[in-house]
Amino acid sequence: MEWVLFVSQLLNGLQLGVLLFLLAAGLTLVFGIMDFVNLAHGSLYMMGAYFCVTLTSALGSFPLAVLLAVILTFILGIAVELIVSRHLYQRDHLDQVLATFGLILFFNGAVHLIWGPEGNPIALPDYLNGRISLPAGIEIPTFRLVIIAIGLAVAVGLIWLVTKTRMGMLIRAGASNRRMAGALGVDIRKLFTLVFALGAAMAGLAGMMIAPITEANIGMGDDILIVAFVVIIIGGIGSIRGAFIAALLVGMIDVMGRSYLDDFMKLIMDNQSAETASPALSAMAIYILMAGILYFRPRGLFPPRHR
Amino acid sequence: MRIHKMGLISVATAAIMGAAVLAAPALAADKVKIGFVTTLTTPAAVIGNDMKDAFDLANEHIGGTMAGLEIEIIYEDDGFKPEIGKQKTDKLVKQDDVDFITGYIWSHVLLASRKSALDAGKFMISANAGPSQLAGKLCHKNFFSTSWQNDQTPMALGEVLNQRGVKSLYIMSPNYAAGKNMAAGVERTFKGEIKGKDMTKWGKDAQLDFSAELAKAKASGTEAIFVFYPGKAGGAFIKQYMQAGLNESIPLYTVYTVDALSLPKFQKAEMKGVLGSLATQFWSPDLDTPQNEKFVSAFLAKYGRYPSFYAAQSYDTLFFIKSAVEAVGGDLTNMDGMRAAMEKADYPSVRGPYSYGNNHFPIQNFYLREAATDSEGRWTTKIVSTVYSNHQDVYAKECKL
Amino acid sequence: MNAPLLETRGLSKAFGGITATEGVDLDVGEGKIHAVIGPNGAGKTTLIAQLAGMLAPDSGRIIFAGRDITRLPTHARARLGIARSFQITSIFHAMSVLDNTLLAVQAHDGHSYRFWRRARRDKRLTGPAMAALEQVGLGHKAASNASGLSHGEHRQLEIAMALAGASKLLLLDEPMAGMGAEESARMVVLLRGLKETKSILLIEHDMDVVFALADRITVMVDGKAIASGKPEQIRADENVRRAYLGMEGPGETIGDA
Amino acid sequence: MHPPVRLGVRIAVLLALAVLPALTGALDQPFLLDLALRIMILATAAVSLNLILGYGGMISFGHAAYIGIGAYAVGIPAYYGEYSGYVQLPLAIGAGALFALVTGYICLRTKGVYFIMITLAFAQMAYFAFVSIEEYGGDDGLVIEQRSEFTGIIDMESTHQFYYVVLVFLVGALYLVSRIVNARFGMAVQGAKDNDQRMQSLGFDTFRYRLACYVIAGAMAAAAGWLMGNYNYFFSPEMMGWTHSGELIFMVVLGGAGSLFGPLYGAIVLIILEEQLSSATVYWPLILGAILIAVVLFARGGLEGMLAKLERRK
Repeated sequence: MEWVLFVSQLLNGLQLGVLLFLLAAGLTLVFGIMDFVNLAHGSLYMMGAYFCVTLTSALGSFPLAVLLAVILTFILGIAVELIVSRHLYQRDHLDQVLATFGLILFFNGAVHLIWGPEGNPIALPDYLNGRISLPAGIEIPTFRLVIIAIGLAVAVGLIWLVTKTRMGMLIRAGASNRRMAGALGVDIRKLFTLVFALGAAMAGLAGMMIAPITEANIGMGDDILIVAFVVIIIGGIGSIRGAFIAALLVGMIDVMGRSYLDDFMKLIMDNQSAETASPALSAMAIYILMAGILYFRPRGLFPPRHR
Repeated sequence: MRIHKMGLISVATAAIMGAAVLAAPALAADKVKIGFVTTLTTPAAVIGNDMKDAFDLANEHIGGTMAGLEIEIIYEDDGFKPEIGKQKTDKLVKQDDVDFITGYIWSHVLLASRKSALDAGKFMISANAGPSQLAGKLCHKNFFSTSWQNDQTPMALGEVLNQRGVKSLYIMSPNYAAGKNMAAGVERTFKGEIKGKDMTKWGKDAQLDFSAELAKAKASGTEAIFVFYPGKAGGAFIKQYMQAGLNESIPLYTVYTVDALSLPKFQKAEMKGVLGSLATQFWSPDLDTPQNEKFVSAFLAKYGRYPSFYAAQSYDTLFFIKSAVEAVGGDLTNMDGMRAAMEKADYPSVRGPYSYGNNHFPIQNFYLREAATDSEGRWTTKIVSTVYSNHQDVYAKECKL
Repeated sequence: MNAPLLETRGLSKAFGGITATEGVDLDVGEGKIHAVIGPNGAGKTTLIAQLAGMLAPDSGRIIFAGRDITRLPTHARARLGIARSFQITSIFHAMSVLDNTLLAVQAHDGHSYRFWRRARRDKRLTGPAMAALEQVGLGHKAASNASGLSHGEHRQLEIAMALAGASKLLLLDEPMAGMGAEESARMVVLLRGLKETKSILLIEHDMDVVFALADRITVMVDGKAIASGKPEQIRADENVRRAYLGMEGPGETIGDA
Repeated sequence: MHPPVRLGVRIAVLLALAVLPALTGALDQPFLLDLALRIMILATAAVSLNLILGYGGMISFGHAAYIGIGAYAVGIPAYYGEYSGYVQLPLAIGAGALFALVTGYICLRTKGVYFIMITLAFAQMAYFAFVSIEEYGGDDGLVIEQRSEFTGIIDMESTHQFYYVVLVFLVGALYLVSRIVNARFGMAVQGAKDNDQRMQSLGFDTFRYRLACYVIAGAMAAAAGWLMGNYNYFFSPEMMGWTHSGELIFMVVLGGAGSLFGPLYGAIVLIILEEQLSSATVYWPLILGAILIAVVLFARGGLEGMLAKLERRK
């Protein structure tokens, strides 16, 4: 029974991890290539979820809605890049932080205006709403398995794109040396727009994956954005591989902390203090992890070779 | 470029001028001014809007006057932040010079705002938040609650569990003061075994994915699950509880989680498993009092949805204020007279008659209610039984009033 | 002959599998100008970086004024009297020209935990700072913003900063890079004038400059010092001619390893 | 000759703040005083952030932690019945400095965005630590019944006296920063912002100067937190949240990072805008967001930068 729980928790950690990866991948690319701190990345995650809400109820089909919503978020990403982000690449990080915080406020206000303040649920079709029995009595909700599958598929696709294709070569070149990518004769502005929109679409997809579990909410992106930043910092800015490993690491630590920390703490202190200390400690866990990693590796686990 | 800059300068200047101009002096007292601080932005605005709608409805039912005085209501948004709540309270009591200040969903906003309102000599009436401090040591002659003290509802639920012969329980609650109060409340009265307890992250980046906790609860072999997840976390929790299939094996007991705000969403998402789940509350839309019938039917007619308990408390609050103002014939300077009237709770409350304890928190009934379908197929809650009659909170004895 | 001011013994540094410097022995005498030449990628800049303390050598020792400084951090070496100029101009762009040299003076005038007196009104700082600027011919630009200077003036400012620091050894990485002939000539005069008070380790591609200034020359190829000696010895050295001088004219570079 | 626009505005703003209590008394506008108090306290914290951010190039995304620490230094002694300002104020400053020393020692090993994130991490840790301490109210926080006592000297309960205490702290912070940045220490810190490698090769142990600067800013911000705790009669972990750290950064950048009075202007404009907009419409984030974006895109150098341009144009 104990290890059944453990395997369930591993799967839960994996699911959280791939979700974080979807969000962090775009963030780390935009950051690594354009040197652009995009606080509004979480807003794109939120917008993806809201697009999906509206489309699901309009079309009556969740998969179709996801497909269209991903495209819509991609287009929104292009728009944001052209109207705001593009003008900020040459600015220092402070200006970027300020402007993209403005974007967060703007999107939160816009969603409040359009969809109202209440959370919006997404109804899943029956075939996604059930559970799947794995061997040895492990049961997991179907939709969580779907998230894991989609997340891993996107991860594999992205790593293929970055390591095996010409576009990927340009992206990597851009991440390690911006001037060089320009020298390779690419239209760097188009590449930037494309990467930004790709990141937006992945963030939007992550929002669509979580909304059927938690509802689409105003500010849902702000909450998770900080965690996504933790992921890319741990992984090393600009590194897809780093983002993937760090996302799984953070997902696992978060889930395992919530599952086992209180039992562990009870071994070393009395029950009462353990009950108070462990929630705080598990909330702090990822920050402690990040501070610890940065202490020993000030540029994360997998920093790109040259900047 | 130049135009933009000039535009910015004028915006900034206008803002500064605006601060001075909008701060128009208060007029003489031919009005009753009521300040209402609640959350109108962020997802919690769902609660704030429900309260505001109910308060407006009450004003409509009263006819916009009390004791011949016109009612002026000023709503302010606390943005879910204690600091902003305090600032808005300062504005209401100092700039708008309101006579009563009410609203307050959140304990920390209420605690932060309390001194500003009370030091200015205003009546402060909480229409929701009921932190233990204000019921105990920090009780004040000019502070009243029209809701409840945090611990009462979960204590009633613990009692229900005992009555139903539940032997073991798994507790989940957010890791903040009210969440801890709720968990402590149910533990205080529940006599069986606590199989496990998870306090989950709350606040700005609250935890909304409960997969790990649900897996633990399932593995613990508990007979029942108790949760307190107000607002957006409630919907998320119930969904995952269903998706994990636990509704087929482990019954769910809740406080402040399955309510008029979340049920329509469950219905929209066709989560039938939530029907039949049990919760305790001081009030329910089907409670049989004349005032409640009038309130619920009018609310349904006007807004097309059932009112939540937040709405019920807010609706009550205006009638409560009216009883005080009429008792002194509209003489708003007669604080002592108004206070004496309020202490009697002599007004038609939607929950039926109740009384006030020394700490100005209600002594009232608590009911067990069940999520069910009404005659028109809408999901709502129905009363099953009375758990506590005239129950007083445990902190009243710490109050020196 | 006295013990040299700076000695290195067996200085080696590799990046991954690529050797940057390998077993370099170097002696810079007091009051001398010692030039290091070699093709691009020979490891000259890596050598300077190790001497200045920005890179830690994998093996070998660095001795300065009789003291082993191999493990000392950059700032500590600077305080002992090693000043460095950079191949790519490295100044404080957001500050005035005077502030740039003022910082160089401040670095050697005790600690900087002084929170109250205005540094720009402190004669102990402004005096030497102005003097250094006058010496390189930038006195009239003292109040200008450093980012507004011309390229040649930037190089002059670098030298002024090295001078202001009252250091014993200047590590100059291509001080003439990108300069016009006239500016170069002025710089040669300037550097020669410094010999009385400072020792200089000079990296330079312009062979005319090197042979005009240097007391000793070390030739580096592929991370190794293949020859070391007086200018006329180097000019006559067969190895050097084959590896470097003979193949292309002075001032040209070979390969890009 | 350029007209001294910036100097004029500085004097005007300080004068306005100095006479405000009399003005609000005459106009019967006591709420303006509350608004001004909040602005001045947050401006004091923003001025301290500007010292490390604007002058030192250290973008701290965890500065609100110090405000929280300062506020708890009022609240925790008060909880045990110790109301003396002679205990609380030094405790706030000391605790702020100590937290800055310990975290700064680790944070300053990193650079750029890594620094931003690690400062955030420590602030988050402080936040969750205080959430978990039930004794001091946990997430709900605690209220205090009276402000710090300076018996016989100042009556902090008097709004006017408290107002001038806050004003003195604000002006003191501005003066302190103006001295520090122009002294040798400030030169060293600004040099390290401009070109760290060059500073080291000149002989500066830049890590230590940065750390010292970080500690000074932490202590100043904790003093502002001490004021905030007194002003609110309330303290809670929420004061340490990252959105508040973000707000402080916006004040600095909006006003003009690295300019002495920028943080004050930023605080004035941001808080008044927020206050007015949020009373006017619940959709205020939409408008404020658009304004922030416009400021960054079209008004480089913040408000001080705009004033400087005005000065040159005339």
